[in-house]
Amino acid sequence: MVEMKSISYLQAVTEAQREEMLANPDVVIMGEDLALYESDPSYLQGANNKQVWHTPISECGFTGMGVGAAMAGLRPIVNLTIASFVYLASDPIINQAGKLHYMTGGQIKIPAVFRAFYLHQGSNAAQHSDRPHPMFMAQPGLKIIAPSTPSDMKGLLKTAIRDDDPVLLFEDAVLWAKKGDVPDTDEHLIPLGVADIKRPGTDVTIVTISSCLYHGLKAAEKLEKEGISAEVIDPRTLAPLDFDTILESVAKTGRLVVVDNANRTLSAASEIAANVSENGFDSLKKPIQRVTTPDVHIPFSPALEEQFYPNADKIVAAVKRII
Amino acid sequence: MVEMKSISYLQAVTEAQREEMLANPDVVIMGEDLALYESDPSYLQGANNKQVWHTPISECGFTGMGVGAAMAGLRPIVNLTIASFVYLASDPIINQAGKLHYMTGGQIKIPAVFRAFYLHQGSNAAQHSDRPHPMFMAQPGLKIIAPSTPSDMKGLLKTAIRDDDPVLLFEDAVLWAKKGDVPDTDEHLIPLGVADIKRPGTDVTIVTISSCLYHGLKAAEKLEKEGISAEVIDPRTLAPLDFDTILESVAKTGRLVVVDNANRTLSAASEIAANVSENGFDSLKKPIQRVTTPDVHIPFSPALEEQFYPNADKIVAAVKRII
Amino acid sequence: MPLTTDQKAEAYRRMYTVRQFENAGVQNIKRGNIAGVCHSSIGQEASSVGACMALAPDDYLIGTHRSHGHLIGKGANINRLMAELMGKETGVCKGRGGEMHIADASVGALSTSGIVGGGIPLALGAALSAFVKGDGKVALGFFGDGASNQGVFYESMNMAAVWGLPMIFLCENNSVAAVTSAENTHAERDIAKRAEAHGIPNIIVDGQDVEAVFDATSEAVARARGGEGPSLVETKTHRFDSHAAGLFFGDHRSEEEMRRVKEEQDPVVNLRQALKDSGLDEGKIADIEAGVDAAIKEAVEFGLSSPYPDAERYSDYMFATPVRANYQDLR
Amino acid sequence: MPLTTDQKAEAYRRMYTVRQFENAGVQNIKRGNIAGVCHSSIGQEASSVGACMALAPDDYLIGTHRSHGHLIGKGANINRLMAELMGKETGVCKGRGGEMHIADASVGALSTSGIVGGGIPLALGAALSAFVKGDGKVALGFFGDGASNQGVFYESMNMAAVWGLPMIFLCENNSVAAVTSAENTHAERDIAKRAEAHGIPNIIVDGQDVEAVFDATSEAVARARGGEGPSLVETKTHRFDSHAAGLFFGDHRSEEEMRRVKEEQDPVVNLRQALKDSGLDEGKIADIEAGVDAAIKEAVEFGLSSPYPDAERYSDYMFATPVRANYQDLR
Ligand SMILES: Cc1ncc(C[n+]2csc(CCOP(=O)(O)OP(=O)(O)O)c2C)c(N)n1
Ligand SMILES: Cc1ncc(C[n+]2csc(CCOP(=O)(O)OP(=O)(O)O)c2C)c(N)n1
Ligand SMILES: [Mg+2]
Ligand SMILES: [Mg+2]
Repeated sequence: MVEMKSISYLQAVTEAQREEMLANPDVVIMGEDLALYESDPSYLQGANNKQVWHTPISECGFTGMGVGAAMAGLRPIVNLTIASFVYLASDPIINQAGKLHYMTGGQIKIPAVFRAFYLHQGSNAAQHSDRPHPMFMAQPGLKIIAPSTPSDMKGLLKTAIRDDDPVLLFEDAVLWAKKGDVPDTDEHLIPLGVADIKRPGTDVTIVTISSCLYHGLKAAEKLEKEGISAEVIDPRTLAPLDFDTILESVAKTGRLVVVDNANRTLSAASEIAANVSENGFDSLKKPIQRVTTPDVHIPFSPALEEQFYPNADKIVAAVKRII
Repeated sequence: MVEMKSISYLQAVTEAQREEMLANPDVVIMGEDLALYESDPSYLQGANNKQVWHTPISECGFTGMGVGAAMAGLRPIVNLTIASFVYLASDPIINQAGKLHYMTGGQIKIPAVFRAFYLHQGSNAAQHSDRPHPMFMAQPGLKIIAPSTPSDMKGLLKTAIRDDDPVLLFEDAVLWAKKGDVPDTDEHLIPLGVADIKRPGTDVTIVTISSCLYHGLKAAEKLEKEGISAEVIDPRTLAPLDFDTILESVAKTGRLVVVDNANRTLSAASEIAANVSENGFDSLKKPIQRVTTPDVHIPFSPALEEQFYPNADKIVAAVKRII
Repeated sequence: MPLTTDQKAEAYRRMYTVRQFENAGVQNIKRGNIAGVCHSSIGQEASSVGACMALAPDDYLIGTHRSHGHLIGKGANINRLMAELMGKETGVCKGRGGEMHIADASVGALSTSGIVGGGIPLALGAALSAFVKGDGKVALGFFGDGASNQGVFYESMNMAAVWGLPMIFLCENNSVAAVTSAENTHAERDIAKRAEAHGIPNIIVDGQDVEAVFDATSEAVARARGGEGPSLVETKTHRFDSHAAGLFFGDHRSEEEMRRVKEEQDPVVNLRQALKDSGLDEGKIADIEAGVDAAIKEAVEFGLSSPYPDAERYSDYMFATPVRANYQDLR
Repeated sequence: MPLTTDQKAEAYRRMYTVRQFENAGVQNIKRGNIAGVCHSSIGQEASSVGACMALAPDDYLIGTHRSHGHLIGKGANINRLMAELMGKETGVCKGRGGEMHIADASVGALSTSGIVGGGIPLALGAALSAFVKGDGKVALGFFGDGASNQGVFYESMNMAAVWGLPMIFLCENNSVAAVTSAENTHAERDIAKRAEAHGIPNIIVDGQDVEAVFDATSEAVARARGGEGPSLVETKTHRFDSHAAGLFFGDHRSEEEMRRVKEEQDPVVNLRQALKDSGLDEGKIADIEAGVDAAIKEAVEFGLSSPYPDAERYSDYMFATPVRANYQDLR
């Protein structure tokens, strides 16, 4: 059996990248200030390291370059750093990376990974705090992962790097220091598109996106004390979304709370709610509850920001509204 | 009483812009190949016309310019032409236009309109056929209109140009030649955020986005012949969305079909479904049905494309699934 | 380095093919055999073919919305190209891409961008790949004067220059973008100047002269292949027709002006004359033309007689490795 | 045109204010009175203040993530600025914007962009407004060497040049972007060169010399106000501290190098000396400093004693004209 070791979420990112780069010279990484976004950046160093490209501040250009490199046989990891900057790079991701396999009738593959992290929380204010995964979920042709644990991060990111389609990785910077057990092997791979039931339960289904998992688990503990058994599901992959696992759970519990740090309107929570209201309606005993941030920009002032995000109490309250 | 006159949908755009430009020298228009997107471009002509800016192909730059011009007292109409190009301009729209009123604590207003049209249908293929309104609905701070009739177009666009916040206008090029009656006055204004019940009914609510209205109306006619009374609602404004009118209708009918030309995942239809499943659950007798394009790129070949979009038959079928 | 007579004849064959392919495209738009529009490159054949002939077969090429000539110049199969314009399953992109979005990976033509300017950083990426793999390839990115106003053009030039990537920026400057004159959108009309700011070797050539284009591009290719980094070649050229057949856009250029340009600066006619002047006999030229005419006729027939894609296969090629098919819902 | 002694004294007052404001900011980060980080502009005071002093009070200014000095240079109220850094309701942006996103419309400082490069086209738009309205204003957009690699910079230069808009592109080139040296990201280190490609008048000046910056910017402003269109001014300057206090980013610049730069090229110290050399007596200088010190102390106290925004007012300012409030849902 494979040994386990405890590493942080950011370490999982670094290990996945480093291992895949060592294993395959076609894996290259590009972006600004790369060293800042690694648990240990030493593997990026070395002059003439053709696997590492420290780019100018040219998000649209270097993302397009990553797409072109993928078309020509490399496996680039394009680090867009803070997720609020993805809009600048959205054209090459959406119009080129996402579409070219289809538009070329399958001639061209785009095995690229686009990294971006949520920098919400901590007074980073509106131009640095977006959680824009929904806008990419709305775009066909993209795969999207949003892991919540070191193990999921490492396993999914390694799979993503080896995948022949464009994959977006949304990291939650809140989790960077979070530790967890990860199988101690270079072949720890988790398939895309498979949700994980992080805690089984019978009375209510709580689906959590990214770091919201921990609020969901805490809420489940609180609810347990009151005799309510919550099942906590982390989709892990946002595109394609594993609705089967969610619908199965709702078939059992009849109640659904979806938790997402995105703004409410057209959040991942919205899509899950829409899908279940369409395909799981007959199981539903009560209205679906979305727990999200409001449709308001993230304010700078800590006095205002604190209340914005989902937390265990809000989830408990949502569950109680439908129990 | 105000006389009516029959004009086309594109004429409504042109009239709204021309009237507002004549009435207010601060209203300026900017974009590429402007003359192509007017029913009669003559009003744009004249050397030294400081209200008209024929821009280079620099979507990000001239959109940012429009935002800055709005911050400094103009009321720009930024024509991004084909909606598939909005990604290039998404950073200034989302990070600047949408956020600066909030981020400056109300010091700065951004009275700008961003025009874009859907060029789906007619073999324009994946890089020219997007219907990307959902990605902007997911962004706080933006108002969005998507009118379906000449009257709604003129009234909403004029309101938008006079509005002190950034407004996105999504035109449906399929409707450009469509004629309809419009009040013959320079003061035809329709408030933002108010849905219109295009056809009253009692058995099922059909909410349609933009040109889908006409499919909805045709479906309603077909259904009527079978004794099913459909209420057809056009939200007209996508942000903020008038959920009150939709929820009221569903309270009456207990059944909801939402029709949107966007890709299914995180379409406007998804948000409406999510909201109703949350706030109108007790009225719902049957699962909500979304009728959308699939999560697939728009193919070039007419043989493939034809089947992609919502139409009356698909709506009728959706209604029958829940009647 | 002057072209040999054989090379010139080959250039003529390709240019004449482009010309007749475009003519056939426009004709089949009118006949309703092609859905959408046709962005003809008539007038620009010397620029497209001259640049492509400077490339090796497996060098990379990224094109634009006006790329029939680029792909033909690079050696793409015209049957499959024509079938693509007609939206057929036998099309080079299986009918999924269409007229504006062709690609033929078998000749290194990785993609053409319907998003103006969007292809430039893709070509840069292909150059990066060649550099990383050390496989000796170079990448050539075509773009127009209109596209040169997109920020990614500068971003790409800067990166190409910083890293010395084997990239050729090939600007086909026909002075017009859709219906807009470059006069109104370019502070400086010479795009080559913009390469200066990044220290990139650049040259302006007569885009109606295939030899001039070939020479300049060959030098750029040699620099790229020799590890000397990127270059920019600007071809001053003329688009003879309107923006696209099937649309009805006029532009600022007068009929008078266009008549003169077509008369004096037709690259196909002029090369034909040059071939004769250099001693190639009329019969050889006529043979080339007859061969091309037959090939075009065959291409049109191939396209017309090919089947459309099966409507049920609409979601094929969404992913190289599909995971689960949430998206398959047409109801 | 040399600055008068009075102007120099005023420049010193502003530069010393910037210095002490930044010091106070960093200190209050350490004390936990400011959430987030502080992008100090220490070392760049001559550049910021010299440029701003060339502007009229109602000219437009758009800043960057490092804009405390720009706003102070333009005359913003430092109490409200400091309160903004502290996230207080009395802040110039009511605590909503914060350290990186300040604005003071009352002095023409319309916004500062946390998106690197994003402010450049906004400044262009302000220049367009001045041009359309014919109100005689000009717009100045600050940006860094890092930002100069964003495509919108070029797009904006081209448009400014095509239309002759009254815009000053003010590049503060401190040779570093976050932790990345410009050496690795710029094919050509002189940003001014990039203006050439668009025919825009440009100049490189010593950014540690407030007079040089003021002169160059004044000329650019005169051109803009006189209808002669845009200019670019590049100030070669030095960021003394790390990217931002509160983060712990090192960069490539050695301690040794930074010690020397600070010793030889401190714009505040050097201007102080120049003032003395030009005959202003030590007492006058001390008075200025005492006045500033007191004002900074007051600003900090004002910030500390001000209330935080009322948590319930979190959605205020979402819209200038709110329509319906779907968004008010914190549950
Ligand atoms: C990003 C983007 N903006 C606008 C368009 C619409 N458009 C298509 S072709 C074209 C003109 C392009 O001009 P140029 O680059 O000079 O190429 P040419 O057509 O002359 O070959 C425009 C504006 C587009 N396809 N993509
Ligand atoms: C679009 C974007 N990309 C990246 C960043 C992260 N970032 C913030 S400041 C900075 C460096 C900017 O360098 P420069 O423009 O030279 O300004 P300086 O910090 O030197 O004043 C970077 C990369 C950002 N804020 N926005
Ligand atoms: Mg052109
Ligand atoms: Mg810098």
